[in-house]
Amino acid sequence: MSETSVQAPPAAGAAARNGQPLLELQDVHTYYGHIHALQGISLEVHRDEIVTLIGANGAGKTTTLKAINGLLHPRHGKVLFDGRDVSHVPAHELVRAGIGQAPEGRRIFSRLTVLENLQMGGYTRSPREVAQDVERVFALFPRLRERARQNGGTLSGGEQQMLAIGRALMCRPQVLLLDEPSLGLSPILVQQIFAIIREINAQGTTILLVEQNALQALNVAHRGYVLQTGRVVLAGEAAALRQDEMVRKAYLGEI
Amino acid sequence: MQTQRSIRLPARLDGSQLPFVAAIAGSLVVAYALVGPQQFSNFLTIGAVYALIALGYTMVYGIIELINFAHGDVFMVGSFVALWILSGPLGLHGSIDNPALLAVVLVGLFLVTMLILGALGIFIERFAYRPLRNAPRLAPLITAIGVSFILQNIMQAFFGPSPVNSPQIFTLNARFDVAGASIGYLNVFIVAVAVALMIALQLFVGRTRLGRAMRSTAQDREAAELMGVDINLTIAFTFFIGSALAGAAGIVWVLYFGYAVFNQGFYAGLFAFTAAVLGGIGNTTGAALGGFVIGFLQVAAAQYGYSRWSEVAIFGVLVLVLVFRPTGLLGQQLGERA
Amino acid sequence: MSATASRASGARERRSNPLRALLEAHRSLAAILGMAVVTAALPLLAAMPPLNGFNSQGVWVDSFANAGVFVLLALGLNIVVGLAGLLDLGYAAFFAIGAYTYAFGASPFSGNDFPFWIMLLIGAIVAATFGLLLGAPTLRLRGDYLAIVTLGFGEIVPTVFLNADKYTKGTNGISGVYQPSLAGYNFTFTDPWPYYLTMAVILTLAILAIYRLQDSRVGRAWMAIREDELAAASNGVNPVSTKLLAFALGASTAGLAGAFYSAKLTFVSPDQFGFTVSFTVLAMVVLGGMGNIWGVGVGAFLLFIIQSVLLKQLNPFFASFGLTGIDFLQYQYLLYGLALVAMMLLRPEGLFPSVRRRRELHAAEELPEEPVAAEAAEGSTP
Amino acid sequence: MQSRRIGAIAVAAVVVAGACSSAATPAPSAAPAGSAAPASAAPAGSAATGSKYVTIGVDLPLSGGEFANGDPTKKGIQLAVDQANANGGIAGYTIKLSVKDDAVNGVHNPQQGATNVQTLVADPTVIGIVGPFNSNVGAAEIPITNQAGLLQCSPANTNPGLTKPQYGALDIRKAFPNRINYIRVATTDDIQGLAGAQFAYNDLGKRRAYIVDDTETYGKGLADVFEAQFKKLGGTVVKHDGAPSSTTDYTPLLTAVQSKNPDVVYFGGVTATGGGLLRKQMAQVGMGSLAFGGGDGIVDGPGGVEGSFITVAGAAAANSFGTIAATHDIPNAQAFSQAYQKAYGAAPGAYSASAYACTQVILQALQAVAATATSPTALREAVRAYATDPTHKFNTQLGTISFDQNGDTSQHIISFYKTDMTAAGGKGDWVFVRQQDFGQSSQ
Repeated sequence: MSETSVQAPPAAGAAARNGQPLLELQDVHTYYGHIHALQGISLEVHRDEIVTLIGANGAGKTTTLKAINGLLHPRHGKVLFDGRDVSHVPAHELVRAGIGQAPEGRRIFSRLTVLENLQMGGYTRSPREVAQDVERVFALFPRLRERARQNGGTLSGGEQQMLAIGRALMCRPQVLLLDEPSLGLSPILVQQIFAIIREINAQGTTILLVEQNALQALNVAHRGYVLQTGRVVLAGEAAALRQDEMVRKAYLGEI
Repeated sequence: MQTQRSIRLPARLDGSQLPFVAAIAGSLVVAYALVGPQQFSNFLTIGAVYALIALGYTMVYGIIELINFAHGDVFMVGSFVALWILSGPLGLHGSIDNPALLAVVLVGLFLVTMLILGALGIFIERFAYRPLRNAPRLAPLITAIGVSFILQNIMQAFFGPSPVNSPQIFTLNARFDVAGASIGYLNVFIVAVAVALMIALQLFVGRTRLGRAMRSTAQDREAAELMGVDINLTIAFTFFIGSALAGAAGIVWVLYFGYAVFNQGFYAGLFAFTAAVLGGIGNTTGAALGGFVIGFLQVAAAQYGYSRWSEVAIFGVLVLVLVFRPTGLLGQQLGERA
Repeated sequence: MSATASRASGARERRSNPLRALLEAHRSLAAILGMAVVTAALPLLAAMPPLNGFNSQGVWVDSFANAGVFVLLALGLNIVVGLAGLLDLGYAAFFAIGAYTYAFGASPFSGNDFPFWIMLLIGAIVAATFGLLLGAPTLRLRGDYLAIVTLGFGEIVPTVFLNADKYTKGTNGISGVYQPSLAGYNFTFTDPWPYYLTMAVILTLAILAIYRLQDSRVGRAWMAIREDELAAASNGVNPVSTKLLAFALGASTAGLAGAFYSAKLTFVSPDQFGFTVSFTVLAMVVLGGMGNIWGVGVGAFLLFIIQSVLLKQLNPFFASFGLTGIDFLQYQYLLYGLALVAMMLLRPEGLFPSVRRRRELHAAEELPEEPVAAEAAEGSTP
Repeated sequence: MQSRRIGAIAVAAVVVAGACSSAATPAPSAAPAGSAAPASAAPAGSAATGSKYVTIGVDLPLSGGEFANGDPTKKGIQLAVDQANANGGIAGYTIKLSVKDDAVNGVHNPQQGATNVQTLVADPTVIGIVGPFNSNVGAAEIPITNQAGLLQCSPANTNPGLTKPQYGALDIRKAFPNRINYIRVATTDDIQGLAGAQFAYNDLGKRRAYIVDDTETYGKGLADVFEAQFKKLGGTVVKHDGAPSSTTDYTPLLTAVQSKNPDVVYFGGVTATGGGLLRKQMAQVGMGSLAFGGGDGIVDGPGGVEGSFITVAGAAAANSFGTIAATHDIPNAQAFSQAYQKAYGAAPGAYSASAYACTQVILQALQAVAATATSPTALREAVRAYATDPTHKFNTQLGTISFDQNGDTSQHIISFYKTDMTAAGGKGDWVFVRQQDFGQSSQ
């Protein structure tokens, strides 16, 4: 694959999306010890978009999310959220600011009940709002209502993923970071999860989706970025990316 | 991420806990039969002290996996603070016979002492442990030993190396007879306070927002952070509660034994730590249970003329329990996390 | 991280520094030379200012020999804690067992008079046996549960020596333990040099042995277990026997130290082997730099000298500044505690961390599970 | 702490005298504080320049919890030396002190003690050592000082094993079994245990004893002798428990023994290892009216003195008895106490007087031999030889004493005391009952 195949720069599609991006990364570099993990990532997510990051193992997708959610602070470059530089804001404050995340591997609190997991998701909000939002999540995932009193660890993989997404929604995020929501799920469940992602977006939540299942991701997303060894090698409208030859070869399994 | 740890407790009593409750009740009956009513009261009293200290050990361990060896000394400071309040500002010398006044003094004593001790816990965490949170595991263990030395030496400088008597505000001969035993109201009070504090802790950890935050942080610190939990604050708060409970144990100690000495925290802390491990470290119910088990072993050793061997009995039981139940009496089983 | 990976990086390090490469290639030679230099240098230093201001050379040499006991203890505990990653809080128990073994083997109380040199070995073997007895049922316990079991053992052993007074003279202790002799020369209190030199030889041999072990298959197995027991087990390392070996070797080192200790002091009593000894040795290992043989040795030496020589000089020290009103001795543990906290805060990995371990640490700080675990899993899912 | 406390005598005697509650108290001499025994022994006119000096070594636990024992003991030595220097020194020598702490991590440590005496042995100006405090430290030190021929006087050790051949002392002074270098001013535990048993059985008429010891050298030794002697007299020992000093809760022990109806409780140990707490908790479980006894480990001053038995036990200290291995009618008791009070602003500790006496012995030996010795080595040996010669008598704070062929004090008088909670202005104190010479039974 070659970098010459870069098509439309990210700004190209921005005409349709007025004004300032909700979330923006400007030339972000991060390190793990001496390992230069992100080598200058720039991307932007506009309000009401679904944006996806795709790429191979170790391309830096999850690391990019960590740079956004505050678990990892960039050594160079900036993360802007709603126009404000949040590069060095600790993770727990970013939740309050409106960045919610369903982390990779779900990270359900296995010895808290489903309800308690959801309550943890709404940790930054008032009890009354939490009670309302629990209902909202239950409406979205009826399965969770049935299992409300069960420990998180007893749920099946799909249920845990629902719980992880529901939990992330509890903080009423302006932008929802989803890390590999389809990982390890059966094809039917994968379909369900992506349907729900669409629905959440339709209800007005901006989504940044990290997926290894590139086809599904590009199907739901408006735009996408292709990451490779810590760099953005390709960016554009999802539809365009789906048609891109390199993407098709490398990520969609077509020859 | 770290291996799974948690502060666990039964959220509410349901059918699954019946065997547990039955086992506890059965053990109490056996204990009663073995040592008789008078010793039964003795063991519940000393067990309550160990249990209160053990709770702090187990909570701190649950959340940051630190064996906080200074915790026994925090308890010791609690005794001195209580002693000082009683004999200093309050200027008391003997017992308080007016029950209403006694109640007021006790409530005030517990509130003030526990607050001061909680603050001490936060202070210690902030300066001795937090800077080492990402350091090798044993580094904070060594600072804990250092803190232990510091606390002991400071108290020794203030109060001297000998036991200092405190006013015993309970009339010692206020007792009642039951089942052929003479039980002090003080004993009842101590067990009641300890049980009340333990229930309050269970409710707090089990039912409140902050309690959930503590449990989440114990299970998965990073995920909790992504929920908006301020980890530093939560850990500091855990130290606050653990130290406040140690403070309560310190108060109970001076009320019951009527003295404090700068090195009392060493063995009390050692036994309480053993209690926490016996119960399953990280598990608050287990810690309380362990405290009573150790109290019982001490009393039984005394009853049967083996007081010289009581330490051997305690640690022997500990080794046996761990050989057969490697995570303690109520510890979570390994491999629970997928 | 697998053992092979960190070995590979160690090899890279070696190439980058020729002197280090030479020394590491001939590590045994380096250890012998190093110990010889240290053994010669310490008494010389003791005869010069400022050390000769505190004590005479002979007393310093005597203190060095005593310090050697703790260096040996620290080296042994380092096998358990630093190399195999098992937290042992009752290490003094094995020290006690070694000391009592020698007292049984060579004292008027028992009526036996076996040669010191044989008893050294027997002390080590007996302690190792107890290490195995304790370890066999308990080593499958997870980290800190093991710690508390060892702590319990550390309390039980002196209590047994205390209460089994028919066999141990109980609280009075066994006195008049025989001093060593070599080729007709009897060791005495008035001449610390034979003890000092003996200790130097023992330490040199111990260091050689531990280096050999560390670089052997066993050493790699220890490291593998320390890093990830499950992975090690799936790679064919038997965790129980590997841990047992570390435990037994650590115990035998303590037993050796105990035999030397009682032969030099000529007296053993139960209260010399309490909790504080275990903790002191652990602090020595951590302060020196866990896993690093030389670091641990230096850490133990420094801490011992601080505790038993320097802290005891506080009053004369401050008096030389005209401060005589305060009894600083009384506050030595406050200072000691502050020093422990400060040293850990400044150098959490110890004074001389092993290169290998330092790398692990700093990587672990920031390294997330992501590239290692998560995205690896990513690839394996369809 | 396996030792005993002697010198409460000073404190006790003073208060007794002051309270006039005992007819047996001799009138204290009116000698001024500064001229207590040792100083007056220094001949006038020997005013020396400060250039010539000898050193007295001190080895005591001086940090951690044991500071409470070591510090007042050290001050007793300091007082004797300061008085001697103020009077122009001894035979032309100014006296210096070299103070060593044998506690490590707050607990007395035999190895540290051994290191300390090695240091003192290596210093040629040291003519004698006062110390140690703890018997097991002594067991590690005596072999060294014995080989070096350096005089050592313990103010507190009472374990017979340190001196008496039948208890294994020859193993400790192996290098020169017949060259005594270790002496002590306190009578051994075997005599005191015997005296305690006789007092409980004969004087108090008790028949059923419950014994608790602190599992340490002094306490267990004392309790074992008490048990044997009490049985020999015809008494019954209902139970003998060991409660290590880590014990804080004695109520289970007491509850367990209540049904066995003891009429006296005997404690082997010192206040710091549980004596006061045990007595206090007896009251708590309703056994407060029982007689309570112990050795000099609990006869450690009146109420109000920090850490004393009566202070710790409080009102529960009533009806207790104790023994002290020394004569009650000490000369100049009050003078010593006042001098100590003046110098340090506190009452003397339990061992201050015996430490003072040890220092007096060394100084008087120096006085006697200073003229004959030509070198530091010779002086050290001369002091040792003089002090350990059974024919020499020393005029000390504890009375006139000499040392037998094993280095034990010739004085085998045991004084008996009981608590009187009305004494010492209502704070409570030990009052003298009688004294008895156990000289015959000492061997």
